[in-house]
Amino acid sequence: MEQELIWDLEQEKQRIMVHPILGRIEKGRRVKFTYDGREVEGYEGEPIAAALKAQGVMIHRYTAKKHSPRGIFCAIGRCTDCVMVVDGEPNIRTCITPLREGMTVQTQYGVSAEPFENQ
Amino acid sequence: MPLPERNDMKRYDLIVVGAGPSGLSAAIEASKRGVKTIVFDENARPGGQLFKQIHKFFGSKEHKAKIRGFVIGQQLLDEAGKAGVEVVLNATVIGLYQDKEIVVKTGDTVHHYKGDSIIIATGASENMVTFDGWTLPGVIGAGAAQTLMNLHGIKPGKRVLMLGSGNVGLVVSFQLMQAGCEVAALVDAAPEIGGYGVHAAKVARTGVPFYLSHTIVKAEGTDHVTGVTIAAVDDHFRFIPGTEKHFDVDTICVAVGLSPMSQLLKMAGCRMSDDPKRGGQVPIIDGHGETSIPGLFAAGDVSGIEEASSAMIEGRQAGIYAAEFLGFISKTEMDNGEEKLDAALDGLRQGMFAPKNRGKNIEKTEEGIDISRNLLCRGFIGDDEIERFPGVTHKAGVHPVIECTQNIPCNPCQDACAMHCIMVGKVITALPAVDPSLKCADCGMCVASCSGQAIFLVNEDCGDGTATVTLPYEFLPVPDEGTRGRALGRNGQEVCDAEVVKIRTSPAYDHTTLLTMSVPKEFAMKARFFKANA
Amino acid sequence: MNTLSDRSRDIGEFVSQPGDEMIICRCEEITKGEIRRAVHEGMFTMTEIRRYLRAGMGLCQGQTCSKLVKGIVARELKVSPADLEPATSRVPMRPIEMKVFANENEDEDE
Amino acid sequence: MISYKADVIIIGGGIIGCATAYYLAKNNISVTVLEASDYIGNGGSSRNGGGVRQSGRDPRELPLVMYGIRNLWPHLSEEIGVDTEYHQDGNLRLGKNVHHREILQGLTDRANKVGLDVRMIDGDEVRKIIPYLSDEVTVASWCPTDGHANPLTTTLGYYKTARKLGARFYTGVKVMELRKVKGELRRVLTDDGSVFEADQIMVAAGYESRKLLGSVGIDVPMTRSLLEALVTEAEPHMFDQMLGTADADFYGHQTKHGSFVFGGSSGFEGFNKDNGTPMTSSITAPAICRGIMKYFPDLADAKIVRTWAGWSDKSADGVPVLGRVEEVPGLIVACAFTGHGFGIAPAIGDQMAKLIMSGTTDIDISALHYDRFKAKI
Repeated sequence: MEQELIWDLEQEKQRIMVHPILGRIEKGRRVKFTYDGREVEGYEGEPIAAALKAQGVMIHRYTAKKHSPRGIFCAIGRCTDCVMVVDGEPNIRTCITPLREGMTVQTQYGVSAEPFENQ
Repeated sequence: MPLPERNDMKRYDLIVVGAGPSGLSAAIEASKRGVKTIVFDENARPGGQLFKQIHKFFGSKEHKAKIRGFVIGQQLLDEAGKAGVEVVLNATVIGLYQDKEIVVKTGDTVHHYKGDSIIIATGASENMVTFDGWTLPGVIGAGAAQTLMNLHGIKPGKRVLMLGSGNVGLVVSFQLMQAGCEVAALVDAAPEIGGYGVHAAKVARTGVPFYLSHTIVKAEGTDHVTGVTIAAVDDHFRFIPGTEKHFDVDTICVAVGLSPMSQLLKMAGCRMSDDPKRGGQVPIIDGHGETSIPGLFAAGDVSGIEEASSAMIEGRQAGIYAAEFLGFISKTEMDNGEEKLDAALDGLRQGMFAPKNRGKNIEKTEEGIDISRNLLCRGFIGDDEIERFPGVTHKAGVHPVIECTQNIPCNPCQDACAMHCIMVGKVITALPAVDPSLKCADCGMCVASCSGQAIFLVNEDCGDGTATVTLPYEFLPVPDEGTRGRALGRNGQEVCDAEVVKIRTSPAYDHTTLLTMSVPKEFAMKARFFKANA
Repeated sequence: MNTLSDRSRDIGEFVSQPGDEMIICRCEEITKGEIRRAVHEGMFTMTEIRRYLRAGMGLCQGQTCSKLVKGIVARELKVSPADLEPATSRVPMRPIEMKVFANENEDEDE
Repeated sequence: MISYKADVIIIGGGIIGCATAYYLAKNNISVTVLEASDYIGNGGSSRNGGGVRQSGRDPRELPLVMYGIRNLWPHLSEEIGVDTEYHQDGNLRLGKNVHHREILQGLTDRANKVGLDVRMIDGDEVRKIIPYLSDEVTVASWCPTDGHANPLTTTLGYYKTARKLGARFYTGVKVMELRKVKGELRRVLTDDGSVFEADQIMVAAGYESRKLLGSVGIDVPMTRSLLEALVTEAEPHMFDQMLGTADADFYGHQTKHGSFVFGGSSGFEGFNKDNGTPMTSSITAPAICRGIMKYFPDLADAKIVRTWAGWSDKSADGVPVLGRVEEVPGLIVACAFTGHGFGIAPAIGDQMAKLIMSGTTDIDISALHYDRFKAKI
């Protein structure tokens, strides 16, 4: 069972390169997108949340009332805890929204991309 | 009166909502009988839970036993394709209205469809349990972990604590290790393991500690999970002071049961009942899966939580019932179709974990053997208990040792042994017995075919003071032959030094590597896992 | 009349307990204490709790919290959860943009 | 067969019944409220668009709602111990063409005649108040003292406080019949054989009132229509006004929570069917969305999280039936609010309690008397 790693970027440690049962995990094209203003990369078609998790991103939003951090919880589009502002639209469920080239993904503060202090 | 300008409503003989195991199976059986069928599924890929289940299924050959979930999913897709079933993906059914009308969102459009009959097969979603810090990023459902690993190829975390010892908690713990994550512990407030003993055993022997009668006190971390504290609970589930234990983890998986996603049925006005045995809010259905609304059926987990295998059979039945309801087949044709499926379904609903036995305190196996208490309370069979089971025999040379001690409907091991050393018999919940008089060919097929990874090939005395133990190994990296390390016992503790003497892989083993290690012969009946030296 | 009919039924005064601060409805950030207090203020059913506190009215429409809320309300009323009515479910099953919900073009056959 | 005694029995646990119960209990009157469904405020009270408005109302009911907005709404939150989320930031009724202008002008003139400050404004003025409105809006009627509130918390607030003051509420109790004793209305018979007795009995059960009143020979001519509404996800704050349109394609407001609640119509309200409980039809929500987007292009991306339906008790002449029924001493009637019973409810509760306690009301309600329905010629 050969075990060749495609690439070894430090922040990609969260990705499973070769799985003992599923073998090599095929991915779409590698694409660029922006996360909170920074340019990052992921694979086209994988959920936005997966691309972010590969970068070690855990916090997707801060809640409206208590400003508490939230992230992936159900990963199947039910609990809406993983919502972020995508291309300017808030409350987008990132665990089921496929990543596209050039998407702008922003941490959501309450219901907007503006941090609480300037809301 | 402004009449909305909308031309004809698209109408189908049968609409199936959900392209998972039960939905696809229903569509197949109906289409095979001439019913014009369309299936809608909100996900990008069909197959529902099947494509997240990478373990080999239980049951008998007709239940597709020893085949991995996602392979069954693919087979189901091929079968649906051949049967001419139209499957529409990324199609969210946002409403089930009166007159069996649904509104489906695809892309940025909504479409109205009506079905002369509708089968709801929307499955289940995960239950939640609250503890201090449960809303922190890093606390996820076990199903969520499965989705991330097996569907998206992402590790849910580096070091994980699993809460819940039902089949999902056990299976996902194993899958976390397969994905390269470390499982710090498996915790459950219940005093006994909820899932299959074999699933627990294959986790325990890798060294994962089990903490039953424990639950989470607090998930630590300000922005995301950085640790967790558990503590023992009394039989009223109250914490016992002084029993706190801390683990440094970045992820907590919650596997505390599933609830049927029966909202569409409730919305349509079906009579519902809140049945804890079935997992919560379920439609009241007759023997045919028909709800209180004629022509509206429910199949699979949405009408009662069971395994994917039963969901597929229920789906096939619902497809046949719908075909009869629509007049495509006669009542007698329906009944003939049913017999085989009823028997198959009934076959699955036997044994210690059958719905009818839920909550019962089972002391002895069907064979009258005391069950392994240690397995239930600590996740592994005690050294003093293993000898009393029919799968454990002793003889010179290599022979199978089957550590399968609970009556579950499963018999692939019987068919795997060409030399007929292994016997389950007609009742597939019987414990597999080994006939020591027959010669074992050391082919390894039984080890690879066991869905519960409970079969080992042991040569208790190679003549030079050593013994060999061949075990199923489904992790990466696979150690090379000659690798030195430690052998772990059923309880995951190190028992002795060990050396890998043989590694066998073969398509017939379906991604289960057979690892043979040499150990001092006195540990032949203790050494059950291998850990290479760091 | 069932056990929940008489809204003057004595269920005792609201007494705060440890754990009242626990968030139960994750979308609307409703705590266990708020739910318990509402029961003692007369909200004996899931529907009244939802309308009074918004628990179950958030983006996920109660899919995550309704079972938890039901357990808390049942315990406070000293009845079994099965005695409480199920959370109502309504269209849409998932949040849907207004422009999509409005876009019923039935003509193109995909 | 159990028998219960109270000073007053109110049939119907909606906002009208709960408000009346509150204003009675506040004055130590023992009152029992009987609700047929399992939930308090389960009818129109929790399904309406939350408008607290005067503009657009029939002059016969305008004095009551003006009284409520002047005297009751402003301090209602403190009084009933909930956040009613009452906003008095005005009501805009929007129009786009000459036809709409005529409708709005008619409503404005009618209201001015009874002293309501409401006036016509043009598109630019409208967009000064709400910049998000589309340029196609050319005219609106503007009533600065109108507003909106949260019907759910307000209804349950009245219930909570009345209950705390000793009012008794029974849910899941269906009243089958009213019964006179020696010429005066005394008894209420329920579906499980119980009998409730009181000196005065108020019927506030929406459309169901018609059948009940029939059991003592009184008929309120009303039909029912199934109205539908929807609510969006929470959005950043956009505006505080209550909205409606000349064409009645939609009405609603943005709540304190940030979500938008909008009602609207498919044109089939009088013909919709349900399956035992109010249920939406598959064509209405899309129609409401189209209606909203014509006026609010910016809301196109707002996600709908829920839609619902509710029966409205439509009276023959569009205004409620209110007050004493002389032929049946002891009977008080308060029903047929025709879809706009929320904003007026505090005033109704206050005045019906006064009527029950003293036999008189501060506001003249004779125009809403039960026997006003005459043949057209």
